[in-house]
Amino acid sequence: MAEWIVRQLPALVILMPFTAAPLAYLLGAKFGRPIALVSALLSQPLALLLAIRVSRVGTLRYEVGGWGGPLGIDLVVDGVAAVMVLVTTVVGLFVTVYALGYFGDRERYRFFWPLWLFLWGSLLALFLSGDIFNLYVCLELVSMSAVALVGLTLSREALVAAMRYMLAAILGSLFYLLGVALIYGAFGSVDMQTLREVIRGDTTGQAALALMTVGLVLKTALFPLHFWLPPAHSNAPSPVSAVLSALVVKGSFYILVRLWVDVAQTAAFPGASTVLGVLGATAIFWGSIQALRQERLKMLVAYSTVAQIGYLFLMFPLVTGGGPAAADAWTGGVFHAVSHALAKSAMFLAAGTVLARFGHDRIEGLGGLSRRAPATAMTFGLAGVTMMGLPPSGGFVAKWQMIRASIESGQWWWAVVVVAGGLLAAAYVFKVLGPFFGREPEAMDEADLDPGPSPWTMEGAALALALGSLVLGVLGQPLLDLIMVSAPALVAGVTP
Amino acid sequence: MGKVTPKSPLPIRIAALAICAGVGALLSRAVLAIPETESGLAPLVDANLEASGVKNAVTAVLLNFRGYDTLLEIAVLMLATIGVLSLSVTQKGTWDPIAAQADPVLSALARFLAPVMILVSGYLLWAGEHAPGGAFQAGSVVGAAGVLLALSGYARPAWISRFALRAAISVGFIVFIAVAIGEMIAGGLLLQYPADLAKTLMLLVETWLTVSIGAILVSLFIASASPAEELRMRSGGER
Amino acid sequence: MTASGWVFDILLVGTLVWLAVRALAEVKLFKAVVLFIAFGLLVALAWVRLSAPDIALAEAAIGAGITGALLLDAVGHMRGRAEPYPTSPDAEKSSGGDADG
Amino acid sequence: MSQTDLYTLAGSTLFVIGLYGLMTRPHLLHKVLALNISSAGVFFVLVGIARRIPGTTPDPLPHAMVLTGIVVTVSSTAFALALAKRIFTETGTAALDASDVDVEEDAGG
Amino acid sequence: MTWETTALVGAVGAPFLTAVLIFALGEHRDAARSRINLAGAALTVVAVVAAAVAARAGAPDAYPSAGIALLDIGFSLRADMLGALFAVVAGVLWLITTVYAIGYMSRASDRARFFGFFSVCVGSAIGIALSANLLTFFVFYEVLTLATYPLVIHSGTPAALKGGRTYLTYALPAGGALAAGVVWLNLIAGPVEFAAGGSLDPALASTHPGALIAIFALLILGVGVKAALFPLHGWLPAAMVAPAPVSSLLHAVAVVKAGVFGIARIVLEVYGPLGHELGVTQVLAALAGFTIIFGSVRALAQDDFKKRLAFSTVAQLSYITLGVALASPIAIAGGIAHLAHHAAMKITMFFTAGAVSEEVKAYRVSEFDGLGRRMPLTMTAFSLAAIGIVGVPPVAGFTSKWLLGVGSIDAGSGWVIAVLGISSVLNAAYFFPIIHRAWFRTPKPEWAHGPAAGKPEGDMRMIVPLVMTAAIGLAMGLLAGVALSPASWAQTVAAWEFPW
Repeated sequence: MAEWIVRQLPALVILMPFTAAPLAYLLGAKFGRPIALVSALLSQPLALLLAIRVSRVGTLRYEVGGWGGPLGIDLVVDGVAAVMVLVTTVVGLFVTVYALGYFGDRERYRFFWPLWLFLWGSLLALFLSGDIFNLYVCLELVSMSAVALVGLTLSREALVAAMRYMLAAILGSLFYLLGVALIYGAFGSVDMQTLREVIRGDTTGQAALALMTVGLVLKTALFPLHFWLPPAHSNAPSPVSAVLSALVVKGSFYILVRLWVDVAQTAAFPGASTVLGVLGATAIFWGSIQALRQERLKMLVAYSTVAQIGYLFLMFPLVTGGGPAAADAWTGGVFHAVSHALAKSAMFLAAGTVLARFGHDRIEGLGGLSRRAPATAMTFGLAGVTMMGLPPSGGFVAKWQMIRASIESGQWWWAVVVVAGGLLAAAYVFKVLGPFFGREPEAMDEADLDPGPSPWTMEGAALALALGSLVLGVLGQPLLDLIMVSAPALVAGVTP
Repeated sequence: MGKVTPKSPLPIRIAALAICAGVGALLSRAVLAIPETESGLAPLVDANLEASGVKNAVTAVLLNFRGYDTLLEIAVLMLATIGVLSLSVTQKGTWDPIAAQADPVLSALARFLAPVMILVSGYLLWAGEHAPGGAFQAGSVVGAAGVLLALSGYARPAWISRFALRAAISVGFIVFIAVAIGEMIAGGLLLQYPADLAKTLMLLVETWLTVSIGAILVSLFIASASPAEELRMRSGGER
Repeated sequence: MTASGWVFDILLVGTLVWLAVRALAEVKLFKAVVLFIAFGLLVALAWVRLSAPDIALAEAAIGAGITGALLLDAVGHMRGRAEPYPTSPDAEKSSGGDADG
Repeated sequence: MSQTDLYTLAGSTLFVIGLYGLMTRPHLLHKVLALNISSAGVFFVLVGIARRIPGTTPDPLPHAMVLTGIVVTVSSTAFALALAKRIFTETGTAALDASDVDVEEDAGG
Repeated sequence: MTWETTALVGAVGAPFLTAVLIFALGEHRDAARSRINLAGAALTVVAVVAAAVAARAGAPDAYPSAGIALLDIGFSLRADMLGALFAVVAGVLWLITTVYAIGYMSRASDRARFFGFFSVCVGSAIGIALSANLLTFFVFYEVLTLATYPLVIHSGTPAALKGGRTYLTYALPAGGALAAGVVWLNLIAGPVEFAAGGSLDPALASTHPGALIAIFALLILGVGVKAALFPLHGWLPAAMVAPAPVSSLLHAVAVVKAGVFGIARIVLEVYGPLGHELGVTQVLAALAGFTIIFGSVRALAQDDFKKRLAFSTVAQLSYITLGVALASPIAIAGGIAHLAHHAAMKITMFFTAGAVSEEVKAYRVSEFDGLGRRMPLTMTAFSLAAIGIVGVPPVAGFTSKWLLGVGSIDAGSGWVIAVLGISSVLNAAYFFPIIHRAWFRTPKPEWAHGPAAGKPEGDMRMIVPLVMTAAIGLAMGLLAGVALSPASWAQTVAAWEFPW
């Protein structure tokens, strides 16, 4: 049995939510809730086991259908994949627990459960896929479930936001699929491992990478293609916002990184990585400044996501040169994705608690929140530490590595961007924290409406995620090591 | 009441034109540069066709070599259905409201065509093993038949409960997953068909897929189709 | 490939492009959808030309059939309350003939 | 110029036409049409590629991909249309941007 | 784990654990919170004293340590003698302050938040004291930055929020500079552990002189804010909006001393002789000298009592900076000793400010006429502390100034004598008028007969602590020659810090 589990581990990880999802739909909301919880709980040991297994033996390759690439589809679990699965599973659990309290048994949200389980499974499938066409299907699954979840509230804003998101997502997928078509045409395979050997930066190869990059950048919402993100992430129900910002944008980014760093090894475009870096830096500034200008908490948090996505893209110029700088940029980038996932989901869940309790999320109306909802205020503050990149937080470890990579590779200006971005983040985090610690608003209407504390599961789940992002800053070393397990050749310093 | 202007402002159109020109140039250059010598995976598919259990290469790819894609694809279909249901005004996913729009000519045609289409889909399902066809084509035809029936005013038969409809929508995916897990339990990997059972299992999966695809396509239409009653009610209460 | 084959292919491709442009340029949504359905049917024909009968079958049923039905229903829904682009009869007259190409 | 070239070029053209339509046509229904046309363009590229070696049977892999793509496209289309209709029901317009509405109102009013 | 490492980890862990328990208890369980807080503080005192004992036993090269892997440096603690001194000061004063704060905050709101973050601050300060390397130091340093913010803005008034913003505007960019400096140094020199006499390879001075100077600037910029080094001092007076216990323990001891302690670590235990060779410590000394005069002059002009104390702190902190920047073991000993001495004296003064404002609502120096009659114990303690700061023997301040003066001659920097002299005159000029007013001016009628009959002069939970700290300050001066006094301790440390 144990041996069987170990052998089937990659498939089991994916099958868990994918089995639960249709059941949650078939059996309806009454059973959907327990099914989701059981699936979330059972996923934990599986993901943990997967991570342990990878750290012990290196890359796991699972040949779906027994054919093996390039004919069949392989699931590939290397260090970074295991890390992404782990973070998805952990965030997933807490979001599930939170959602149980948040949606209650309201009939209107009964579709949340199957949609969320499908999204969960799709993300795992995406992180484990070693086949660029299979990734297209995964992308579509992720987008479709994400869009459906955004629209769940059926408010006008949410519907329009979902539509905008949908159109951007489909267009992104089409760009990506075009790239896949060109790659298959020119290099005869869609299996990443095979492609790594044969892909070249010729006309078709370059065009394919360019198209796929545009598509994925659109889906990741990198500046200036971020237009769809703030409305979608801020108008979605809060557990959904949490998942979108924490995990969904990371999905397309993950594919981008796989393509560039792992498959094409950035050889195809010497200059393009700088372009991505510059766009990332612009995103940091633009997103932060927009966040500062927001009056609604969820909008602020959503723009913060736009900014934080920017950091991910600083990885590209830093990784291009190889060497120790590449390794630092790699761990820094992935670690940023992980800690941002925990912290941002915590923030959105905290915002959701506020919204659910007070019926609004206007920042100026939330004065004295630390008195009325101390756990939620604390959650926001702790998550803010990661946003700012201050120790002890996962964000700090990530930024440490990025600054290191910048200096190592002689591109010190990225270090300036990282530090300045942290300060801007501080500005928008404290724009919220200040009032939280301050006095109650003059007009106490909100307080009068205050129906009392939220279920402890909601506040607890959010706080747990925030604490998680903090713990990463001190106990993050095992994760840093895992990220480097079977890292791409460019990063690991192995000459291909 | 708002109106939608048919055109975007000129600057947007110019920018769009520039973007499209760039993408078009990049794309045309790239497709013309695709070498005519790269044979891709076709030889590999041919070499393994025997072992796949079916004779139609496309079916072999869809159900066996890349069966995992197909599994996820069914999930996409299910997701779309759930999404559409979550958006529908009634959120019930029933067939009833369409009946209001019955049309005698259409309904006569439907009464004749629907059984024929079901037969055709059965043929397509069976033929997919060695000739063009398969679950998707068969399912689409079932779906088309269902849509036709719905359009011509046939209400949901009373014996189809809401649960049964949900079951029809999800059965394809569930059977697919069950088969996949069964194969794992039997000692293989995910979706690794045992050689002697490959054909049978694939037909089993395809059959249920056909049912689901049909049900999903009909549901997509029905759930999304605006109930006439609802429409009348809403057009009365203008904003 | 034969010369007639070429002529057919080029005509087919040309018609496809023309239909695509027309469908997007057409201001009256019903017409646009009808043009699109025609486009879908010709796409199915093109799959036959490209020796892809599997796809042709699916395209005819799904691409043109189901998608067409869905689109028509959507047009109907929006008609149920208002004309697609212009929302009043006068407005339709003023912009109805404007084919944006 | 081969048949592959003809169809892949046609596919590219269709993709770009769809892209242009998506960017410039405000009506949601038009945007959905545009995406469908773009999808068809991508499928042409794929099926064209399947025939890139003259005189052989077409490569089944792109065919399978296109079949998957068609199913995905109809799913997204159905969902997008459902969204568009719901937006129309809720807001009385079928555009993303409220400004698109105002422009016409001024012109038509 | 040996008892040494247990003490080490316990010293840092106890305050954080206390904080967690306080947060978990919530707002309304005052008695339980007080008990836990006092128990936590007492436990911390035991732990830091034990750690100090262990440090002394292990000195100079077998200090107890504990750590985990993090990045390429490691997150590690070490109880050396320099760190133990600061840790003991912070721990002992925390226990006293806790008693004071329970009294002071008895009618305030948000007590759970207050005491929770207070404990976090103390834990970070002790963590800073016991950090084994720059990474660990930086981690605790930034935790301290953040945990101080809710305390500064505790009252929630617009003025408090503004003070908090000012504080962050200084502290956060400084953190960025510190981070950049630490990463950069780490890249050039490899993992940098603190070591007496400096840990950098002397060869680096010739291979990377420019980088080392830039890194030094970044690091000092980082810690200089908390050390209130001119021109980075602006936040300190603004932060006086905080409640008195915060000003007392944090703005006289934990936070600001964390800054100067950081300077000491960087100058003495990272750069060592390289600092002098590169010429950066001389610049630092000059800056410190200027800050001393500047702070004192500014203090003169303040009527607001707490602001006057704050500017005095600005000046006094630079004594410590000046001491460690001078290339002489005696001056270094003076600087380190002043870290403890100033703590005891200044906390007494801030306690006084809080007690006075709570009891008689006097906030300005000009309102202090005859206060000595009304609050005799309080003003006696204050006077004692003020005399010490001015540098009159036998109170502690004299000892450190004496060491500094001798050390400056030893280091060949005679100008420091002048600075010390001018500063002492200025100290006298801004403190003696307060003493004069309190004791020799005519009191308000209601103060003339002392506290109401049968009542103490104020909440005893506030009076007893300030008397205790004043006594400690006096004892530090009187017993400076005794082996375990801060002054002797500092001289022992300085001997290792300056082997060159």
